[in-house]
Amino acid sequence: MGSPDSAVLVEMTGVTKRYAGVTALDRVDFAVRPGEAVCLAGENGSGKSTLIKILSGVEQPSEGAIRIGGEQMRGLNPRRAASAGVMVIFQDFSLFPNLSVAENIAFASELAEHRRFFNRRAARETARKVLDRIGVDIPLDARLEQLPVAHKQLVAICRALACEARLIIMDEPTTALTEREVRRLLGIIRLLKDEGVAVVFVSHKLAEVLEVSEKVVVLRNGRKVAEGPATEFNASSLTRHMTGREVAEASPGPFNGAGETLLTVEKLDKPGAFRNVSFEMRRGEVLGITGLLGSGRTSLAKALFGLVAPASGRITLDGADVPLGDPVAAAHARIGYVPEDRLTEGLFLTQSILRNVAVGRLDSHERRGFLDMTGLVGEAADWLARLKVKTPSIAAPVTSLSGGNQQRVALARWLSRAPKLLILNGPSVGVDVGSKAEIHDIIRDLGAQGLGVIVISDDLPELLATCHRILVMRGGEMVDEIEGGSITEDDLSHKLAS
Amino acid sequence: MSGGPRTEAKLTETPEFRLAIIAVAVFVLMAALSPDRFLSPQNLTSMAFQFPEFAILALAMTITMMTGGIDLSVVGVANLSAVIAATILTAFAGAGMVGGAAIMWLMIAIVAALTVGAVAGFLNGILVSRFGLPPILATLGSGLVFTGLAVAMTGGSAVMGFPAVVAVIGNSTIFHVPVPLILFALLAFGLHVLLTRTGFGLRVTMYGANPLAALFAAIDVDRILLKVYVIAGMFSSVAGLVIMSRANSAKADYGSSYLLLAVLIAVLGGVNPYGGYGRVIGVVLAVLSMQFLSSGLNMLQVSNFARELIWGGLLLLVMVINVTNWAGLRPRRAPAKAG
Amino acid sequence: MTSLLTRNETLVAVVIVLFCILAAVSDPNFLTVTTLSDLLRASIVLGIFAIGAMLVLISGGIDVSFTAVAVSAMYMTTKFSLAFWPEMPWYLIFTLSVLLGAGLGAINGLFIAGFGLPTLIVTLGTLSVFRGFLLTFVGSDRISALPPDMREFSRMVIARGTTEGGDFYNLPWSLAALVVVVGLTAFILHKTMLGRSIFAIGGSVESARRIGINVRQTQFFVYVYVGALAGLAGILHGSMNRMADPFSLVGLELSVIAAVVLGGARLIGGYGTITGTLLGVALIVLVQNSLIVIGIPSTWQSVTIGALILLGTGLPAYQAKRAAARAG
Amino acid sequence: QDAPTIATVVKIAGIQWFNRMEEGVNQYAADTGANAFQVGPAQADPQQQAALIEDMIAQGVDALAVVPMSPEALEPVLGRAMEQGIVVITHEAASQQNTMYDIEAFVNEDFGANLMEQMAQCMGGEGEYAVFVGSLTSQTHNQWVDGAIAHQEANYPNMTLVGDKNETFDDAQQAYEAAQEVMRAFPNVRGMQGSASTDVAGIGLAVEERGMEDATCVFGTSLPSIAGQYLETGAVDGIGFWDPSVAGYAMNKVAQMVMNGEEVTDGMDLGLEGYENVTLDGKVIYGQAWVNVNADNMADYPF
Ligand SMILES: Nc1ncnc2c1ncn2[C@@H]1O[C@H](COP(=O)(O)OP(=O)(O)OP(=O)(O)O)[C@@H](O)[C@H]1O
Ligand SMILES: Nc1ncnc2c1ncn2[C@@H]1O[C@H](COP(=O)(O)OP(=O)(O)OP(=O)(O)O)[C@@H](O)[C@H]1O
Ligand SMILES: [Mg+2]
Ligand SMILES: [Mg+2]
Repeated sequence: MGSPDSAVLVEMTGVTKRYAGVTALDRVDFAVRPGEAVCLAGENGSGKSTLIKILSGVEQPSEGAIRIGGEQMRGLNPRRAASAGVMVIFQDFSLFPNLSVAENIAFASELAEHRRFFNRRAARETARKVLDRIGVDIPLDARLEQLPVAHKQLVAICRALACEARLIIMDEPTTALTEREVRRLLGIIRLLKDEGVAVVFVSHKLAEVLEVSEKVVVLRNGRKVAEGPATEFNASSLTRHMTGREVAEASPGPFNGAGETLLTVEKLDKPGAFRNVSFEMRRGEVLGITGLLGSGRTSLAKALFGLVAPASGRITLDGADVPLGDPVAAAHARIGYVPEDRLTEGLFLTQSILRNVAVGRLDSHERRGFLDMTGLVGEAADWLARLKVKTPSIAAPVTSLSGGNQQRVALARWLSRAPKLLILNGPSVGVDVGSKAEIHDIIRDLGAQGLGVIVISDDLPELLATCHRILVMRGGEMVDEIEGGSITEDDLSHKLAS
Repeated sequence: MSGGPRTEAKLTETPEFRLAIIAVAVFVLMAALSPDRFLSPQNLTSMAFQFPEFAILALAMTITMMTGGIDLSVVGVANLSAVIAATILTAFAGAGMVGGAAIMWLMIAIVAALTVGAVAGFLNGILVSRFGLPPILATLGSGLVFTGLAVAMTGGSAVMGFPAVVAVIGNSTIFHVPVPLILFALLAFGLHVLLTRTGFGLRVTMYGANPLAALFAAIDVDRILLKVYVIAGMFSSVAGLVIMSRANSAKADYGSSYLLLAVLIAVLGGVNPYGGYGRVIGVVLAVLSMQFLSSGLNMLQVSNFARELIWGGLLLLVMVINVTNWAGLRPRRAPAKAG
Repeated sequence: MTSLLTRNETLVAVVIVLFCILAAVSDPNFLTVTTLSDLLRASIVLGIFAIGAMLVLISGGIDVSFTAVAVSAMYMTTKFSLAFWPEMPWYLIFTLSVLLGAGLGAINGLFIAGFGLPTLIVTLGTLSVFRGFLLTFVGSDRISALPPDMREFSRMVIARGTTEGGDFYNLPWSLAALVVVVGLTAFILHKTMLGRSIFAIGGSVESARRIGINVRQTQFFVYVYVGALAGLAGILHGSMNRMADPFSLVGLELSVIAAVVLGGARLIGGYGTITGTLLGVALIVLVQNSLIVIGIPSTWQSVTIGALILLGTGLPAYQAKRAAARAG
Repeated sequence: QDAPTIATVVKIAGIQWFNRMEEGVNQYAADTGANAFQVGPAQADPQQQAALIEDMIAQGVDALAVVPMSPEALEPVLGRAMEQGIVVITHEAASQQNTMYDIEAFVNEDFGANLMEQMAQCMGGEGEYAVFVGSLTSQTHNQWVDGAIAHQEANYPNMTLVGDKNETFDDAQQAYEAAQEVMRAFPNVRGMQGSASTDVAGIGLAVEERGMEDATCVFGTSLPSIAGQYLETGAVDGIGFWDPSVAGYAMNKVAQMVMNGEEVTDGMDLGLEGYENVTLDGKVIYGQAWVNVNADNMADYPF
């Protein structure tokens, strides 16, 4: 560790990546030292994931050079990157649902050792060791698909550690986690830093970014626009660098509490998921529902939209009963649901943006089965414009959009149906600060227009910025009810964890 | 076609365009190899009589593939419908009957066949949507059941002795256009309109593209699937009626080679077997290419086994050409989610 | 999902037992070594096919061309031997057929791993191509004058005789082939990184690629291996029937896949066990060879088999669906 | 005048049986200078055969000699052929309406009875027997078997048929498995009669494996090239067939006669072995062209 150069673990110089028509990265320099935590920040589509893919050998740069441990890497591929100590935890974790926990953890390291034969006992041993190292306990023989998300993430981290990673890169590691698990993750990151492992991570949650990282690198449109020690940034300066403008987060206007009752939920019960849930909400109210992972929020939301059939209970909307367990009937009663997982549940990725919106409005543009195309296209285009979806063509597949814009497309589908009640599950998951603020604007606006909006989220600032009232779930039960204006973020997080 | 929500690129880059080139190329090649025989009106009419029966089965296959499914029972349904129609015709009408009564019984038989097709399709739909069977197994099993029922009803022999009017469906022409061709054209056009112009068609496409998202979009997934298989069943029974008329009889094993052919044609026609993409025009072009090839090769007295070889080769060739442009063709799997 | 998988296998086992009870009730002669040895023999070729089909399903693909591979390898080998070396020893004949099968499998592998084409379409195409090529250029005669050593092999038995009760039994050596294939495949799947990689790419191709599994190489191996198995099954079929029939085998592919799925493998990839697969084969073979015993008229046999496939796959599928609905 | 074009369309291309028929067709072409050739579909599917005939009509052949896969299915297309003045001759299709002459090597029921007679002799006129057909949908197979059963019922009261008609799908493996199952279900079965050419091969294998060559009597339609090895060991006791090359020759010859305006009459000699004294029944020409082959005379029939 004599010269400053050799202290650099990984270094990228002048890296450019071009996809057909898009320059995803434009002459970016980037370096990481051992034991350092670097945060990559930037709006959706600014090139963060691309940078990570290049570092880990998944993609080849169009121009530029990469050095790992001082050695120039040409034609880097995932296997070589791994043996050089660079491991990635992708946004989707890239684990194997059909394999056991032990195998998921040990697979990559055994591969890196060029093993030919597989030894179950050795794999368990490896897995046991790393799990112990970060002090967690997950059944080694469980099939991965049976684990909750937070455990999957831990498995992904363990896999990286098993490979004796010197640099662990995490792409949006906290999006699927609740507050408490984020805490634990950050704790683990500190632990790793102490052991000399470097960490690069991408996150849209600015507070946590600043909390653990030493260095922040901000990308915008594929260019590096800022770089410096974390202490030199605060949330608003970071936001300014990312978006190139000021983003002010408003708060929900006061809710006068008047208005007629829109929704009543009575004694809704689903063994194993939620128990005896009752609440009411009024027109124009934005209601937050929060809770830890597995607290039953998602099941409850799905039950409201008929995707989960409760064992007993009653849902009334505007005085009329909503049939339980029937999404078509729920949609007919004008309930809308924007799911938390855009890519698999929310959108038809290979289909056009237009179709993704239009599919919500087919019934009203159907005359004896035939579609009134002009009407349909006109209306969808109108909604896309109202939600400011940025796209060169609404005939382009929805995959061509950035995360924030994809979320708007999902929103547009349900808004075009003029719902009475809109349930948004994680409305800003994986959405950058700029877009997030705009989506929050939209939510507040919807409330003001007299819709009932339920926001399910564990992003506390988000709840505070949008909700008039927040319900807290724990272990499947409603345990608390908080008036939006009456609480600070710290208090809320205490209530959650208690 | 314009105005519809289209996601495809320029016309010249579509798989259908390449297929059109292939169809034309095959036609020109065959015409060049034996101009007087291949281009004779005789031969052209003959070809037009030949392909509709399996082309209709390919249409049935197409709509199920649009949902990411498959219907391996099409031939079974066709034969069962035909056997039931034929039983009605022989039992109540008989070979000698003419005039209005014969036409009436033909109508009754047609309705019965279509009903059989609808019921069989409904059964497939229930198995796939309610019971969650993989379509490939559901329809493989039900196909055996349908064929088996036809065997059991007839003891395996042919049912024959129809009124002469039955021949109209498969063997006659209207203004020199073969009736089976007209039937096929109507069904193809109908399916095209259904898929591109109706809410149902769009829902089918969307379901095929992402079944889970369809559920979350409050599409009545079970109903859609049910309808798709019912349509496939009814198309199959139309094919069964055409076969019955052309064979002047019905039997449990007619057209047994059409099953793989129908799959082959649909796939060659650019239908994504994992769902979400498929256009009737592509299927029509695939059918034409197949028929030109097949009749042309018969003309040249090329072994019929070679025809199989060439069909398979053509499929592979088209796929290799398409592969660079056909990114959407991936197994239906959540985009690498850990769960 | 472990519990569900075991349930799938147990379910098949239960159906098998029920069916046996039914058969034993309608014919007391059913429960004899004769039945057992006949059924074992009928499971050899189907079993080898099924193991191959299972491997492909685990890797996330589907192969419908293996019957054409089998029949081509078998027929070409026979023709070759008759033309150039009629005295060719049986083990060389078998080796040649396995190699030919592997070669044809490599063609599948080339299109699938090389060009990245969807497996169903490729194998549908090669099914026609292989069979068309065989019948056009190699020959279409049924050959019953096999090379003497092939006939000799079919006469080689592990055990053969009559029990004291007068029940005949016959265990041919070809059964050993199935045992070897099962052992080898189990070893590859569970004890080698290659085998685990097959499971991994079936679970998620993208993830596999990202941790540095050579997906193409793994896929290529799968199709070559399956081709080799098909070549083996084909030559066994030919030798056991003492006839090289170029029209046989093709048409079995979907039933084989049905048997594998019956045994718990999933069409989406990543799941499948050898035990389950063998149970699935056992059920299909049992049903196909016992309908006369049970007294089902031959006109109703196809209905019965179809209904059994629906039942056998329907029950677990329905259970899985219900379980998923319960979990929300 | 040009040489006439005569297309012989068979059930399926490539198998020995029709290869042998093609020899007859080619012989006819060589003998007369006619443009006679043979084609057949790649798969045993009546619809494919119909399509093939359509193509032949479109090509403008002068005569069609057809061995229908399924006679009923070909009525319309053969009708169209005749409307266009094409001469149509069929074989193995006594029920065919749209044909000018149908040539039968023999009366099917008689042929079946002939096989049964040999089997009954072999069994000493008593015991259980089973019958096999290629498919339940095959008319000729069913006629043979029905003729055999009728003959047994009339003449051998001590013999009993066990089980249904067993279906073998023209596949030796399936015939083998069916035979095994029959022997398990009916341990006392002594006679087995096959119909498809692969049937006796499968049955013979099952018999040989169980070492029951001498205890059983196996007869059926087949060719020496397929059943030969079992005839040698005695697992199969005898086979019957007719020579397809002669049938192919005869079809072409009769087609030419029709084109020449000649008539076929009862008792006529077609100048071909087995067809020296044909019976004319309506449009059906019956020969006496069956051949019974056993281990002793199989060398005379090298196909
Ligand atoms: N395979 C590809 N082909 C074409 N363009 C691509 C491809 N991958 C990424 N891009 C484009 O490159 C740009 C950068 O994408 P990248 O995924 O790196 O963004 P990101 O910063 O990770 O965004 P997010 O926060 O939404 O994850 C985007 O414009 C994207 O559309
Ligand atoms: N039918 C059931 N039987 C047993 N457990 C169930 C059942 N349905 C749900 N659960 C469990 O109940 C808990 C609540 O599930 P749910 O998905 O609603 O949690 P959540 O808090 O909404 O999750 P997220 O953080 O993803 O929003 C989870 O642990 C889930 O696994
Ligand atoms: Mg990203
Ligand atoms: Mg004998």
